[in-house]
Amino acid sequence: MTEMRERITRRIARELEDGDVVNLGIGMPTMVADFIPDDIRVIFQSENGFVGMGPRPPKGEEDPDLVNAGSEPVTIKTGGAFFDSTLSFAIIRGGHLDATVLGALQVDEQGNLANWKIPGKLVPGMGGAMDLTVGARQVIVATSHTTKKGQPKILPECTLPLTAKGEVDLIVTELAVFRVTGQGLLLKEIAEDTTVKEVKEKTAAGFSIAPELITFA
Amino acid sequence: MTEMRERITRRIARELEDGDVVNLGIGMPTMVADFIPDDIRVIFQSENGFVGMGPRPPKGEEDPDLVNAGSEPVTIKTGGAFFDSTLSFAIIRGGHLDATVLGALQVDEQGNLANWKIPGKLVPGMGGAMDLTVGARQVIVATSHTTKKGQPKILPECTLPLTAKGEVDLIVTELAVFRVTGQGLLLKEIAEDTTVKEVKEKTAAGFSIAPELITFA
Amino acid sequence: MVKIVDKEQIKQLFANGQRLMIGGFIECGAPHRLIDLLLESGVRNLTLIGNDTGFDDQKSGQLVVERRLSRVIVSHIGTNKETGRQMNSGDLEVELIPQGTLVEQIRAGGAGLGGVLTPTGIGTPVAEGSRTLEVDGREYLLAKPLRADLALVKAWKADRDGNLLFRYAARNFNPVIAMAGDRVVVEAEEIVPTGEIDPNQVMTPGIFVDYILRNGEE
Amino acid sequence: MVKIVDKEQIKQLFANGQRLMIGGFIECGAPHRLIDLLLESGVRNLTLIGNDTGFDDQKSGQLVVERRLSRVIVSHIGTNKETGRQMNSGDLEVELIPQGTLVEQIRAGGAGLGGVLTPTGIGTPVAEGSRTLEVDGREYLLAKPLRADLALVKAWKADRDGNLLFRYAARNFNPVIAMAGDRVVVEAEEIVPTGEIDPNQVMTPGIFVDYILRNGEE
Repeated sequence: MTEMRERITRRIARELEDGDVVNLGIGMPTMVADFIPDDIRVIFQSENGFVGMGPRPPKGEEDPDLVNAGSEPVTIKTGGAFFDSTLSFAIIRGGHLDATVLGALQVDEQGNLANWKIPGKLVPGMGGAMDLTVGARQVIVATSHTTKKGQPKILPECTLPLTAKGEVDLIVTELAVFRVTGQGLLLKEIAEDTTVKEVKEKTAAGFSIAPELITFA
Repeated sequence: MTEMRERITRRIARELEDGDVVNLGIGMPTMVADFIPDDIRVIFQSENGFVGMGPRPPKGEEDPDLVNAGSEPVTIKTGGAFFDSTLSFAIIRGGHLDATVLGALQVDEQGNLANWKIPGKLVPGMGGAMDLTVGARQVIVATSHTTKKGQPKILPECTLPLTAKGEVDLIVTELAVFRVTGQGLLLKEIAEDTTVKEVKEKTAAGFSIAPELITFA
Repeated sequence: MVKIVDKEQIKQLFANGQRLMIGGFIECGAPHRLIDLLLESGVRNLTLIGNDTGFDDQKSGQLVVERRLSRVIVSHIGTNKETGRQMNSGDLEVELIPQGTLVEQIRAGGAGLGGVLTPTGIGTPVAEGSRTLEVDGREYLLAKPLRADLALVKAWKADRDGNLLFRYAARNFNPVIAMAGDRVVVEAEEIVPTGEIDPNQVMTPGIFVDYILRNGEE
Repeated sequence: MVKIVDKEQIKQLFANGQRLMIGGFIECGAPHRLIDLLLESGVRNLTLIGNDTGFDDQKSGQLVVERRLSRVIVSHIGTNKETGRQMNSGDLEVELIPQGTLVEQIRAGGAGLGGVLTPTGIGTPVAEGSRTLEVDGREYLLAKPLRADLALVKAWKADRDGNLLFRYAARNFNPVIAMAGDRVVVEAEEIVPTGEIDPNQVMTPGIFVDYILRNGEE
């Protein structure tokens, strides 16, 4: 499990470029920050009100006023800045984020995302996710390829209530990297320990395959 | 002239209460601040971005970054605060001002105000005046009773382009104090050196007269 | 004019059926002492407007756990299991709004706007029942202003004129709800003499604030 | 990522026909050194979005006096006689907008909103030709978002990461236009090392800023 999450977030980290301003969703996406190479600088935004988010502080140095949107203790880097929620969402919705990384319950070949509600079961609420998907220049979905029960999460069409319509740009799982194009999904990379056949079996959505299919570890 | 302006603004100062937050328009209205009694505290807002505006500093102590909306050097009182134009107009339009005092080209018996444009002649622009009239709880007009040529400025209906429709609450001139009511103007006070007859002659709008007509100096 | 008042005076501000805005983001920056007084006061049937309903084992969450709320207008309830239970049993009405839309609705309420147009939520269930408008070829949802009877704000420092500073991520919704309450009540970690806060650095001007809870009684 | 650049690099950002937002309120807080470079660069046919057109005998006003503008979107032109003259002669298109509406339009442009509804101007000539909406029984004007190719900002202090502080009333439109330009150019009285500005006190986060004019060349 940890290995899967590490593989996904390590791969996503490679999408980010020097100078990018990025919001990482709660849960697995936060791990992306651990894999940014030392020679580039990525500025992390936290929707509860700051840019320049740094890693968890050493034990005993946590500050209750300095937490990320998932209530985990974090730090502020030199050059960071705090602000209120109106400015935080002006940044998010206003196109000032280069990318956001979000988890998924379902994602589909039109770039739709569902991650905030399972009717009758789980209704955590959308928090900032709908604004992030609408506002960020690039929306990257970090998700296990299938549910715990082995059901595909990448579908021809989401059946759960949507978080965003047609906003997803890239889907990264432990098995594959898909780009969402106007013509559906394009399989760009597969994991070193899988095959196109396995990816096809575990993906409910149709997809085309890039001429030069790359392998990732 | 100075005497007239002093009388008008001195009278308006008496409308303001301890704790009020007030915006004074450019020109004559700024003089209101000079007549606030020492035993009450009125907080002046300046739409270019602060509350707690104080009087003009002594010569040589002017600071180009500390001016009112009319570009005159002012000071900041202890307890004041600076902010940007979005917050300044959130204060103004959002009902956080107890009163605003504005000049007039024309004002009428429906509480309409015209003070930003004489078509073909003078088009300074409305600046913050339209927001002030819509947002402040009480809109007080400070104006000479007639134009320099002796024409009435208080009319049955404004003929110049409006700044605000039906927002004026009180009109104070060197001759009279009118309250704007749902039934037109009510003459509440007259200056000690005038008569109701003179006020009638110099006012184009109709008005009723308060049962207890007060005199002001 | 700001009044610095004691606990009993704060409690007298509360009443059954009120509409409350409460600052904070999942407990961070929430006015825990004011919430304590709210709980002690025994008022019920409240509407809460804020980011979330806190943690069920921490202070803000107790408003739900102790069943003081009949309606919540929030962006997230996932950290308080009791909110979901009361929603499912029909005891609590839950209106979920995207966080960026919610904060703009509160700002609009405080800034005298009739609403804002947001692209957020178009094509999702959030758009159902909402008024939509097309502006220059793009579709937007109309988000209407929100106001409250009382806004409960947590500040880091307050001066005696009500000028406020917030600290780190504890700022969040606090400055915006301070604009949108008919009465605005503040608890501050520290109350300092007026003049101690640089007027350039004030985050919420004192003109928004009505009451500050006196410190040092606990 | 913020770049600290020299005058010549700034001048290369300017082009004929651009749409510019310029901070300041009748010269106070206006980026006078950037305006000098704009004048030196010789560009023309510009659209100016800002509070006003300055004083005709001071720096901001020279953009009008030297006939660099073909259109202005402002709240006030009364302090620059030349603006009125060029308007009357048909050489300059002047769009007058209430100040509070103008600043919300710029904010909407920077914050990804499709516009805001404002009561300001209802019943006045401002409402003519504007889209109006009724919300809960009250009538509002739709104010659409404004953006610009370049925003020219005057800060008091900037750190090398572009975090900005403003001083006194020189703040005015500067923070909001810093959100609404495709590229944001800053002149600062002082450029300080990153870390010198308290992250709690930053007024404009550096992520909005693209270029800072290097100091000390004059």
